[in-house]
Amino acid sequence: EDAVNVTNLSYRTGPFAATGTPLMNGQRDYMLMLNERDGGVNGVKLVYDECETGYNTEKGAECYEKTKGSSIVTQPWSTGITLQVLPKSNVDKIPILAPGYGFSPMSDGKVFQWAFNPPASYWDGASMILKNISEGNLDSLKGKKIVLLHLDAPYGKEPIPLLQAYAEKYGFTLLPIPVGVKEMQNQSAQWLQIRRERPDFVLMWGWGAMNVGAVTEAAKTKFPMDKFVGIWWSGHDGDMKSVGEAGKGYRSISWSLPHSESSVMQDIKKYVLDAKKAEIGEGEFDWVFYQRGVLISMFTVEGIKAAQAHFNTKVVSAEQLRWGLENLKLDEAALKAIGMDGMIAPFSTACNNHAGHAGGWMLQWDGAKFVKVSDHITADAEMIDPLVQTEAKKYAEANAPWPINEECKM
Amino acid sequence: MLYRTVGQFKTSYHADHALFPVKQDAWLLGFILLIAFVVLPATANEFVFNALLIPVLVYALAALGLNILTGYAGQLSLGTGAFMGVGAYACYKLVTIFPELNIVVAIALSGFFSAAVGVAFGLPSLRIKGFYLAIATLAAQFFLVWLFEKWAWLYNYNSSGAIQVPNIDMFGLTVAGPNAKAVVQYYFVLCVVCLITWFAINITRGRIGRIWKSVRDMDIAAELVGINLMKAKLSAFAVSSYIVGVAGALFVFLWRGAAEPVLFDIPLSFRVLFIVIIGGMGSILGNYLGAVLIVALPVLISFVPGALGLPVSSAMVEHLNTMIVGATIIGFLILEPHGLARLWAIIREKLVIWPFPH
Amino acid sequence: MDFLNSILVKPFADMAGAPDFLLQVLWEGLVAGVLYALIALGFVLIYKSSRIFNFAQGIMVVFAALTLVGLHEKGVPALLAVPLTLLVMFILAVVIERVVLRPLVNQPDMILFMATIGITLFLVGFGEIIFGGENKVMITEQLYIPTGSIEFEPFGGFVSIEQKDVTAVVGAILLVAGLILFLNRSKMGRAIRALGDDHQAALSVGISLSTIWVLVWFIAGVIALVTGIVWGARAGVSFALEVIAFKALPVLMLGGLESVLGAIVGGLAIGILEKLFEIYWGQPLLGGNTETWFAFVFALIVLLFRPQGLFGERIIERV
Amino acid sequence: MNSRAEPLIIVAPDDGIPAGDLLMDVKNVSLSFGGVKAITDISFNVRKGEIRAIIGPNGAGKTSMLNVINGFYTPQKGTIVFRGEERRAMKPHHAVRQGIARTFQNVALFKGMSTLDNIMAGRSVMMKRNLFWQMFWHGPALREEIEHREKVEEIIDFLEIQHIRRTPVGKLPYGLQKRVELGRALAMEPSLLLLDEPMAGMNLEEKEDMSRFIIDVNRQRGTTIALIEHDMGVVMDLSDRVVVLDYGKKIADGTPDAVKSNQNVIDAYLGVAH
Amino acid sequence: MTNAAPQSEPATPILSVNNIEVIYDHVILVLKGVSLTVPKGGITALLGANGAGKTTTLKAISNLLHAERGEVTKGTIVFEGDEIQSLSPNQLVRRGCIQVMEGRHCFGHLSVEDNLMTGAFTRRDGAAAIRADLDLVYEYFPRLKVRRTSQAGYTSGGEQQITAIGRALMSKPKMILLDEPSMGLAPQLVEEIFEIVKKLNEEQGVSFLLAEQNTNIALRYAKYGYILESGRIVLDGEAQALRENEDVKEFYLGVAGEGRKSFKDVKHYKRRKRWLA
Ligand SMILES: Nc1ncnc2c1ncn2[C@@H]1O[C@H](COP(=O)(O)OP(=O)(O)OP(=O)(O)O)[C@@H](O)[C@H]1O
Ligand SMILES: Nc1ncnc2c1ncn2[C@@H]1O[C@H](COP(=O)(O)OP(=O)(O)OP(=O)(O)O)[C@@H](O)[C@H]1O
Ligand SMILES: [Mg+2]
Ligand SMILES: [Mg+2]
Repeated sequence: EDAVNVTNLSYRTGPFAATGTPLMNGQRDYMLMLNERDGGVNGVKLVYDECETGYNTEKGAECYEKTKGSSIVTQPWSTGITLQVLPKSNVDKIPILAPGYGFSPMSDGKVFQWAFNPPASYWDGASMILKNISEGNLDSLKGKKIVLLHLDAPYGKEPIPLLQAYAEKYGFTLLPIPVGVKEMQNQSAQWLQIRRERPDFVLMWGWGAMNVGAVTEAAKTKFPMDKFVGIWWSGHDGDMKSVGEAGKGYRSISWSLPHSESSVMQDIKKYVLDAKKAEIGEGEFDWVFYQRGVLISMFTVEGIKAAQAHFNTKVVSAEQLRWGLENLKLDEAALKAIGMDGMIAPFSTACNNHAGHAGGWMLQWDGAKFVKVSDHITADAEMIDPLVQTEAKKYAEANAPWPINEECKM
Repeated sequence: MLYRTVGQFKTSYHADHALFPVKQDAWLLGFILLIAFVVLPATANEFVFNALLIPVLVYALAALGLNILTGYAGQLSLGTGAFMGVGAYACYKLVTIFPELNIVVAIALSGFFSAAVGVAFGLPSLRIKGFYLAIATLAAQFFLVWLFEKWAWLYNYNSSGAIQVPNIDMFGLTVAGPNAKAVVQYYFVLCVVCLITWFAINITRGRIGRIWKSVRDMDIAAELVGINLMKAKLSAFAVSSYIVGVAGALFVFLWRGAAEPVLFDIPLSFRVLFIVIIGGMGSILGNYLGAVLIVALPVLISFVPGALGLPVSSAMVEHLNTMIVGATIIGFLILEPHGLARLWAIIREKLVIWPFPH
Repeated sequence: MDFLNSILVKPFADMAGAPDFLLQVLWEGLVAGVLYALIALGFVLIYKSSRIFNFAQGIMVVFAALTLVGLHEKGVPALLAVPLTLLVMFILAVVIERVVLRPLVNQPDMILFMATIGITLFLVGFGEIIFGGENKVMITEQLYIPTGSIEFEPFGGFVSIEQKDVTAVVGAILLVAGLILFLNRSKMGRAIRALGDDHQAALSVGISLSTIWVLVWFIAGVIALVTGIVWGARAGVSFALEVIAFKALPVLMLGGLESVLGAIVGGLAIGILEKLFEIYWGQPLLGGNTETWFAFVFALIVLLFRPQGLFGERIIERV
Repeated sequence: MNSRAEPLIIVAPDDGIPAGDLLMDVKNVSLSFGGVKAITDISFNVRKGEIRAIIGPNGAGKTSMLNVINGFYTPQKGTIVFRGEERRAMKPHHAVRQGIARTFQNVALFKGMSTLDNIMAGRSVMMKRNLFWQMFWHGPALREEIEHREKVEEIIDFLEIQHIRRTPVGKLPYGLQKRVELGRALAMEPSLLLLDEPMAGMNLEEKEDMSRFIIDVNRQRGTTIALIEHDMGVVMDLSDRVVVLDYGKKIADGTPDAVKSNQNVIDAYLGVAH
Repeated sequence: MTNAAPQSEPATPILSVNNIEVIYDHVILVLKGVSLTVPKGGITALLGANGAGKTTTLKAISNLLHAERGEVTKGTIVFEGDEIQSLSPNQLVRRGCIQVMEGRHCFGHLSVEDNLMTGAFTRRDGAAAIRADLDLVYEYFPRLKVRRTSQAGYTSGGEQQITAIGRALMSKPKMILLDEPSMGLAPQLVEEIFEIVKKLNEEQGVSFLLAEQNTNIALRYAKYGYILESGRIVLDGEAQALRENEDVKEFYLGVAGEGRKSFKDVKHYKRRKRWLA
């Protein structure tokens, strides 16, 4: 029987397990559902596997070594692991799929031929948030003060260059406030600073326990919740549940929308959960992160489908999948066909565009769940693109000789 | 009697000061080197190199460094990870500032940076002892990692905040960077590790080693037999941090290929400490045995369920693995608190008198 | 001069400029300090009775808190869950004594320290299997811990004090007072202190190591539960809580490894100073997040003058 | 080098011996710890080549006196003149360089090291090769090592501890540990050797051996010895002069016979006349 | 300390050690079949050179070997009719058998008085009785009363030694295993301690097994003696008989034919004990 192997460098253990688990469940269950419902993708079974990293870079690198021979894609799942495997992917010829995370300049597909961060990069996220809080009028930010509360790690520092560019252009003050990994649960110093600085907005690049800590402290210091916005990894139902009512009004940008009634979710319910093929926590099915996990697996599957069609084969190789991921065409119709309309904005990728820049929506915590509170927002290409290009170039130069996709003429 | 020492007489102090006064030990070492230099490279695949062999060597080297400080000189350090970081960042800066510099030279030089930092944080050891001294090294640990994060010059202001190893050639072979072959890196690391181990053996059995051990066993008495405690302790910090720094440079340049600051955080320090204690404090051999146990065992364990065809999820494997490692540490400590090296010594002693029980 | 000004003058001007804010900073520091002290207490007790530097205290906090919440999730009423959790902590103490401590009696400090790291790893794996990795909510209300906040408006500004923080402070003070009495006044207390000096001699006079160790680890478990409840009430309960163990280390060193009083004084000193430093020096001048190392560096400086910490036992050096 | 040509029978402590013959002069030393007065205004001297005993009840301050002499404690008052140099405070490792070595009441050996290493450690001060040479071992470092090893082997032969050369000293019985400690002190080639209860916890046979070693060190090497001991037989037989302390004060000083019959000494220390 | 009736028949053993073998670290065989008995109300001396295994024997009895990675691999130890190898030291102290360890072993950070009080850990007979015994110990050792508030770690060697002995007395034992009580003590104090031993023995019927290097005094106070060499009992007998044995005289008492010889005249020659021949 034909099969392709898709291994996920998961983290269901360690300090970030709470956020990792629903994401991993979603990914697994989508693949299981396809296997159950359709017998895989065009007759090829999807062998979904996990290699546990515990969000630890060293374990991640080990998992990469272990799986690179068999898996047709690497999903590193942490910025640290992504940076680690990024240079190796050129040599090993395995695509890296890092949806909505990793290194923002990766969206430059010419330089990062093997890395993909659809449907949006962190810089997209930052741009979308700014657009939303300024209600579409970035000039209105002039003279304002914006705090970036971030994890003191490469992930948290990702949006800084772009936000700085914005600050210069639109005349607002950007104040990054770092939170150490060991201080995640104890952010009173950071929130005292926020109280002192009286910013107009607080943006958050937080992860795991940091999100809970931040929202709790915000409530404590009476920071207006509607001025507090997180990136998509800071909008986790599980986190917010432990804050409950106090977090009411907190918003998070998201490139995905939970839509439990969509046909794909209903199929998962029918073929996987009801059939007891897998277990998930109570209420988890409706969570943003679980359904985001489903979407992430969809990227891989659609990549496989594209590659199957293009190369006219059934069992695609890692190199063929790379082509597939570079040629995703997820328009309205395609999304509808796979039963995911309304869960993600349509987008497509190209050889120079590995992110797709799909845009997203603002979600707001209403005390019990996240609800959509904005129209579709897209990122500012003219702010982001130049930065992507310079940073990508810098990376390539620092790591010379670095292969560039010269064939890509776009 | 496999291990017959009877009949091996020494007729000069020269002979008594040879590396291996007992013949069997020399043969055993020869055998191990043969395996390390010939058999393993011929049989290993890339995964084995990258997940087992190279890490075992690098960790053993770091443990050797820590062992000099903790096992020989008796100064507890919980900051090994940060000192490895100093070595790694120093090497990165050297390589990017002087691209023409030979990588061997760069690695050798980077050790001096961590030695200097080590001495600076070792100064409090003149007044502070035991677990209290751990605070000095923890201060180093947390301060340095914070610095790696904050001081953008260290990572050349790149937007990822991490250091990335470029491709580096030596004698026409790529030894570091994404294009390097695992087997080349393995040989490189193996040679460095062997050389430093030989140095370490020499230092620890001579005058300086004796001074360190005296300070460890009883520092008051050491002072009263005329040993200058300051020199003794600081030299231990210097030599130890040098080796740890070199290990850090190898860690990033010859193995990982990239590093973000959290990599050098306290879990790394603890890992190296595990190796030292499980392997045996005050033993050179112990570092290798410990590294095999702490680094390689978990990797191997994670294959067990798959090999047996057990339907265990990878998360469960990881949980079990953590438990097993914890239990193994406790188990070995109970079995032989002085570490695997002592266990080996006892086995050897038993072999000497074998087949008699006592 | 600008530089000196920003170090020596401006911070103090800022403090004087917004006294209500300063008060808030001090209160936050105090609360953090009490929380650090709570973890440190568990360490101190065990160190005192066995010279074991118990690294597992952090995971014991997590374990206790998760057990409590987990039991409650299973439908056990909160007030019954507390004694049940204590029972679990007692069993844990017995098991640790049996399996780990007893065979390692009289071994060097380092070995025992290592063994507690072994315990930590084991409990992490074991705990994750049992409780899973997700974030849980502390059952604050069910335990009748008051929530909500009290607000003052001194100096025309405002200071807000969380009621559960007040509870934590009061609880910690009671705990410390109780422990000090226990250690200095009771026969067990004396035996505990004796044990710390010389295991063998203690054995030889008939002090029962097993009993004392079980007792001490159990008390450490009780402290862990209290710590888990107050920390959990602030930040939720998950394995990420384990890292707070590190915050206790400088507190311990500063206060003295075997001093209960030292733990609380050290905790308060570090809690307050690190907050002041971060707010008035760290954030404006050093890019922030200095709390990761300030406590360690501060403790180190103090140790240079008092190598046994503020209240630690003098290190006996005699020949 | 036998400086004991003429018999020394001096009862009075200060009897105008020419300064040249004095190795050490302790002048009016006082030492206290908090409230505890360990030593109160004590003076005595040690001549070149003699065996000087210090005795007194438990807690009299004998060990503290040795600690003052080799710089481990700094007295609050008084000075010590050693080989013509006057001083109060010093670092212990300087005392070694000046030629003072000692053994300890509670054996202070390096427990994890072998006998050989312990004694070699006594020679660390005299060894010079730096880290660089040590790293390579062969060449100068090895030559130096062997040169000192020969000296150490002489001491090992002298003390008859060849059979335990490689044993970690922590595992040795107490008596042998004491012997190794003596070896370590001898390795420092001191001109003044301080022995703190060298025979405590030994049986007769071992005491006899130890006595012989002490006498031989004194006679053959000409080493001056100051010794604390509670076995009166040993003290009376070995020493040339005895100083008696009682709760920090000096109560007698003189030849063994004189001291033995001193009523103060009998009351404070001996109990019954020996 | 109230059971004042002295035992009249010394023949019933309070302690008997039967043919025990002890191994350290799984490889080092130290005791090679040691047997001895201590009669109820007796004082028995265990003599022997350094490293003969005296301490090991005592530790084997009081079950402290475990903490040093040693174990009794053969033989039995019977205390008051029960085998005690499997009892913990704590249970043993409760039964009335306590050891005074060689080399002081005081609790350095505790005050002298607290040190003494730890000895009463196993007692259940109330604070008043303990207090009375504390006063008794102070009466035996007035020096301790003077130093009662000092940290034991800072007291002199001799002071520590008497603290350790006093601490054992505080447990009100039936049997004391005394390991080198005279080590490092001033002659006067040595006499005093042995007088105390005698007094306890006669007045309260406490039995003693004492390991001593100071053969002279040990044989003066003991009723029976064993001589241990390299892990074997080589000679035993009534104290009187031992004192008259030629070898004991020469090797342990230091009196050869013509009386005590001077330490100064020790010759360098290899002597040979007859029982080793
Ligand atoms: N570092 C110290 N701190 C406090 N007190 C001390 C210190 N060193 C010694 N002492 C006290 O000083 C007194 C003299 O002690 P020292 O050790 O000199 O006695 P000693 O004559 O050697 O007695 P022993 O024969 O018992 O060894 C003792 O009472 C002791 O408690
Ligand atoms: N923990 C140990 N590990 C290994 N060997 C030991 C240990 N303790 C003692 N020994 C060995 O056991 C033998 C007997 O020692 P023991 O202490 O019983 O002698 P002893 O008769 O009490 O001597 P001393 O008079 O010196 O106190 C010695 O050879 C010693 O080296
Ligand atoms: Mg003394
Ligand atoms: Mg003994």
